[in-house]
Amino acid sequence: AGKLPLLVLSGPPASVSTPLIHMVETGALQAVADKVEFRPWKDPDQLRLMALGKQADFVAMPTNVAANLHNRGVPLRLINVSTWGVLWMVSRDAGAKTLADFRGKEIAMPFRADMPDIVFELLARRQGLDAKKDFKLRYVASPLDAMQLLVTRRVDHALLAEPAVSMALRKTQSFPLSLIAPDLHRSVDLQQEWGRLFKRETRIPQAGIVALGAAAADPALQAAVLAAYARSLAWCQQNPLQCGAMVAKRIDLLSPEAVADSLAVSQMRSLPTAEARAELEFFLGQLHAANPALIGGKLPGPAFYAR
Amino acid sequence: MHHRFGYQRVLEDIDLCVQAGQAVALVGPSGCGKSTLLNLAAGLLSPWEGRIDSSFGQAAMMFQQPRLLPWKRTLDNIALGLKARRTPIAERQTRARQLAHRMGLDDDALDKFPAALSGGMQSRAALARAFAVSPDLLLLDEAFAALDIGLKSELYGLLARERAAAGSAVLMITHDLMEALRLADRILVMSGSPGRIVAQHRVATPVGERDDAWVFARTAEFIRWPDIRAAFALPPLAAT
Amino acid sequence: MHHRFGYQRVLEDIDLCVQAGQAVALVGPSGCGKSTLLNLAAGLLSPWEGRIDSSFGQAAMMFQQPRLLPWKRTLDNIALGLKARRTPIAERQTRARQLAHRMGLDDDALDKFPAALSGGMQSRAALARAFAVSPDLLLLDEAFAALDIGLKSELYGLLARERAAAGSAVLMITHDLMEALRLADRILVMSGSPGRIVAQHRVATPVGERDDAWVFARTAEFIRWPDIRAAFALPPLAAT
Amino acid sequence: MSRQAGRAQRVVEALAASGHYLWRGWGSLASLCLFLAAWEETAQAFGPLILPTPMAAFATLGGLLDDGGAWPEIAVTARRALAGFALSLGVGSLLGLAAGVSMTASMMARPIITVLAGMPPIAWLILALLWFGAGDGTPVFTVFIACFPIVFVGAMQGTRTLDGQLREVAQMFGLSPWLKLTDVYLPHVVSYLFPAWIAALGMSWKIVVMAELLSTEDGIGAALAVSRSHLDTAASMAWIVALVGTLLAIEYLLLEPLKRRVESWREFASSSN
Amino acid sequence: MSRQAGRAQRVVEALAASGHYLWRGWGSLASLCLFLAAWEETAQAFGPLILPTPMAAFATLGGLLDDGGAWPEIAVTARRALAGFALSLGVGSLLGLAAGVSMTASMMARPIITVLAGMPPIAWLILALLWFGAGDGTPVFTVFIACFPIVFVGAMQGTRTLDGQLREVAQMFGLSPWLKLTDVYLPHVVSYLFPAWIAALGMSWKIVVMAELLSTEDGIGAALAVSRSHLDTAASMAWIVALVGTLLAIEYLLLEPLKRRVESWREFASSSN
Ligand SMILES: Nc1ncnc2c1ncn2[C@@H]1O[C@H](COP(=O)(O)OP(=O)(O)OP(=O)(O)O)[C@@H](O)[C@H]1O
Ligand SMILES: Nc1ncnc2c1ncn2[C@@H]1O[C@H](COP(=O)(O)OP(=O)(O)OP(=O)(O)O)[C@@H](O)[C@H]1O
Ligand SMILES: [Mg+2]
Ligand SMILES: [Mg+2]
Repeated sequence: AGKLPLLVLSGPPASVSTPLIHMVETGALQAVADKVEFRPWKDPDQLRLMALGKQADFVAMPTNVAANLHNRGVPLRLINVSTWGVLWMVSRDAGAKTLADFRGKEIAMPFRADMPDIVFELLARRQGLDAKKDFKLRYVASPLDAMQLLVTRRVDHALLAEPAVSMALRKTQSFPLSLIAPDLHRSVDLQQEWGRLFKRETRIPQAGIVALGAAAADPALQAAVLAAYARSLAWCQQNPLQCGAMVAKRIDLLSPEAVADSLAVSQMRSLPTAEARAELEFFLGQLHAANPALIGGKLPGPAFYAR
Repeated sequence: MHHRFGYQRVLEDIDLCVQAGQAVALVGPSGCGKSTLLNLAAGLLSPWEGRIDSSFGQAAMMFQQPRLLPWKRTLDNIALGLKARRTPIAERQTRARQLAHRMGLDDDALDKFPAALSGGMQSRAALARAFAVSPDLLLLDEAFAALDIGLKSELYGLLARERAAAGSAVLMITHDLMEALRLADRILVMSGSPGRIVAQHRVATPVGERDDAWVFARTAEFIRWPDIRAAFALPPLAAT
Repeated sequence: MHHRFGYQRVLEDIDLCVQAGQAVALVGPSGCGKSTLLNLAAGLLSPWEGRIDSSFGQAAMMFQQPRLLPWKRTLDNIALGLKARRTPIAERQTRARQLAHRMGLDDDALDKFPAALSGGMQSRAALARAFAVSPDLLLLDEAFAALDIGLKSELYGLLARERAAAGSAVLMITHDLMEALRLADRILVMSGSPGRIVAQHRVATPVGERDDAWVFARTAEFIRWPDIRAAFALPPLAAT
Repeated sequence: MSRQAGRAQRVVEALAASGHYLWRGWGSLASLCLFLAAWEETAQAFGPLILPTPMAAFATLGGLLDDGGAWPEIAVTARRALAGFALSLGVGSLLGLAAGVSMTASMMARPIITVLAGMPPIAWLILALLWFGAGDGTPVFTVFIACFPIVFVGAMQGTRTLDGQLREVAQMFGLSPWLKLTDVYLPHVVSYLFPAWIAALGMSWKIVVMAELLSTEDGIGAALAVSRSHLDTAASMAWIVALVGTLLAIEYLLLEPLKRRVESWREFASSSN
Repeated sequence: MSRQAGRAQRVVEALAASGHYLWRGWGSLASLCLFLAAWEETAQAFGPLILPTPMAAFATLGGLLDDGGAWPEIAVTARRALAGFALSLGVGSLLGLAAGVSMTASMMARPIITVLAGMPPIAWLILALLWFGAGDGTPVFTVFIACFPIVFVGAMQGTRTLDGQLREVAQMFGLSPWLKLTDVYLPHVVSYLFPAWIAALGMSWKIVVMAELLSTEDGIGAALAVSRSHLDTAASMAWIVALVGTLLAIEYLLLEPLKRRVESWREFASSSN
């Protein structure tokens, strides 16, 4: 195929978008398109519009959202899974080691009935706890509100995803090593719990890149993007601070240090869908069992996975 | 012609014709339907039964309450009808001002909002508003009731002159028999519930020749007529 | 006492005393400040200079415009003053209804909203509202101007009876000299710009003895006085 | 005419008015149908991912109502919205009346009202959460803060525009402050309050959903948040239909009859005299 | 009195009114100070993480203004809010007037208005984004939809309550529809429109921020989102102060003088006659 006049990448203000921004900044896709742009999406509405309006070619999104869109008839393909571990408990209590340690405590939880909530519920159930009864879950509208509650000491524990964890820790000067006693702690790693409880690898296929519209039917383009994404991710992991600065320039919502911190702790690894498929199907299966609406009512068929 | 509000009959069997240039006075007890009749004549109400034909061009009405627009200064209120006819602003203000002066409203009053005028000034302003458009048919609802004797006699003169100049027909309601006798060519007496015309009286003497003495004498005579006394619920006179 | 609106002097050197039970009539050209004086007497305005002493208990006023509350039916409007005095509802409605009947307002009219009344009915309702509280001081601003001769004479009688029964003092404004002569113990003549009292006239004949002939005769005489003619801007009489 | 006839006339008038009302009800229905048609049109044009058809939304709502899951959410939201609305209505009307009577009070109140009216709910949210916690308090407070200025300004303007002549009548006949309020001020002010109340009622309905979206776990707003994050547009629209339906019901069952009753004198007073 | 004197009197009246206005301006300032004091108090009680003190917020705002970064954002937001406000004001006033004149039109419009008033902005957002893209269009549309019902209802009620007697005067003297509008209806209706406009202005200011938060990259709303995500409460409050300050400026420089001008006849008409 010839060179595209415009290639639009998109992603939420989260870790998964970091390499995309680096790709745009460094012109990594010069070979396939004259102009490459990055457009962030902030809420489900904008995502719906992108899915419909062919406003973007490659969009980073949580895997369950991708499955959901696929099941609603949007022609798309998941080309990789890149985010394998961004969920942490953040706590004022340094001692907690497993979810069971939060029993009876109040936990701020962003996004009711969304993926983190369901993962939490799955993990709790696996260790014989009932998420609704054994914890006092306090649902809030966004990670931001959870952070705010944490920082203002209205709650002591929260379930957060990177880079919100790093933002919160930076804000309270709890990270990486503060001279004064740290206020908040990066507590239980949900990925570890996942591995331990389900007897699998300690990672969760949480987010990836989706090819939309014409790009969904263009394996060559997908391969090019996939390769560039992997290279950019590697560079970012080696140069977290520079990468952080690049990201913060594009997404005001994030600060460079938080992005850097986040890169250091998150499990980011770009695995083509074919390699991630088994784990992904298991994960989506678990979500489906817990709440089918989360992935649009059914497990996605083979057309969902890029070859 | 008949009319009613809701299910209350207000007017019954009214047959009334005002000729061009003629002045007709309508007298009758309070609440008998005079204002309703005037509203019908003005086209503000449409009759319940019967019809109204009018060959008059412009009609103007002075309502029983002054009904000045409270947000317009008096001068602009008087000039309202002229504004509606697209008279240029300078001209309509001059005309309104002259007319108002002749009615004893000074510039100070013309510059006030209606709420700051005295009752008599308000009714003069309303009268001036009706005069200002030089109508073919002038409908007056108790136009002079709120005025003192001095002003009344002045305005009687003004009305006579305007009528003579423009040849307007006048249909006026009044409670003052003397006023009716002084100004009208024809006097209609109404009685109430439902309102109907019970008596007619033509005044043959030309307006110019009706002086005070004449008016006093005719009024005294008029008020002794049995049908008038009945219409106004006055006690019958002891037989002489 | 003086008064002004803004920088316009309206009243100057007014010195007026109304005794209990006395009826004072105020006549004068339109716009001379009569209503303003009444408002001052009622305490609705406070004088610019000077003061007002009142030893009357309850005062009631009938304004120049009817000023009925448009959202109350006529009966409730008439009973307003009684309601303010916490008269029980049944009693105040009965009293208001009786009073209204005596003024020629039937139940049908009492059940209407004021906007559906004729002009004369509105002013009767306003008058009834003032009468209803049996005031010690009754302030009437052209109370009878919108009424026909039949009703007028009836209401004159009603006023006389009420006054006799309650011993109320009355301060009334009128443009009708006959009315003033018929009803008042004292007549004050005002002239305008700024308003001042230019003449006083005591009527010695008891109210009961003033019949039509007496009133006609005195009015004709009254209107020939030079100071009255001057106050009303009537042309001076040809010297006789 | 006799007293009976007077009463008969009132009945006739009332019947005529109701007949009129019902007849015009068709007009309202017709316009709602037009609205639905426009919705259908748009939905057809954009597809179900953007906007589901009215049929789909109503069907989903029917399902939600049938399985009983929707009623408690609707009840919770309506309770909060009505509480906030009633509060703003009471406080706003009273303070507005007071401010309308005194020029100084109105000048003092105005900038505060502007600040309240223009302050985005987000600015309050954290304080509200602190003060009222996660229960009903926060949405009720948010609704109150949003509706209060509207009601207040209406009441103030209504009070200020009362005809000075009627105020004098009240003074002349020695009406007590309470009587002045109920017999003179209120009948005039309601004609200003009604548009304010209508606006505030709509406002309370939409603000309660925003507040629930942001702060709580139950109610239509929370349900809407979930269905949004699941990209379930049919359910989202179903919830919105439930919300707007409740609002329409409240308005036409509560506010409109009240309005017609209180303002009936205008109907009978409208023809010429 | 001569015409000059009349003019002199008008000048005197106007001066007196302005003097009054300025004097009462102190009342407004005083109440703003009271508000600031309450804020200070709350801030002291909760600490800067929850609510920074007014001083801190103003200092931050000063910094933002000094380095020039704030002006464009404020301008963008004000532009959008004013555009939406002006649109809703024009369309709402006109349609409201039209609906007030015809009873049928008003019955047809009412339910649609209720639906518009009660529909949460979130329901519109996706359509707005679709129709208008990510530029000014979406916030302007959102503001319009939120403010329109308020203005509409006010205009409609104002038109409906015009005294039938004055309508007859207009008919009698043959006023053209345009003259009827400008000389009879509008002067009465503005007294209903003003509270609606004030409410709508406040509304537009707060809605524009919500819309920007969700849909755009610039403007105060977007800046607020950034400072919130950095948990920078001082900056958040600084932006809110900037927002509310602009609103106050617009209201007191634009709407209030207009209102005083248009309603001046009430002042002079208030004393007894
Ligand atoms: N809008 C209305 N609705 C119902 N009835 C009305 C309306 N206007 C007038 N009426 C009734 O019609 C009758 C006649 O009223 P109208 O105003 O014509 O009397 P009028 O002869 O002018 O009396 P007045 O001399 O007192 O002004 C009255 O009984 C009045 O109550
Ligand atoms: N509220 C007011 N503001 C300014 N001027 C006023 C006000 N009320 C009355 N005036 C002026 O005061 C003067 C006297 O008015 P007032 O109403 O007392 O006259 P009046 O004697 O009752 O006249 P009429 O017989 O016409 O009712 C008039 O020139 C009038 O314009
Ligand atoms: Mg009449
Ligand atoms: Mg007077």
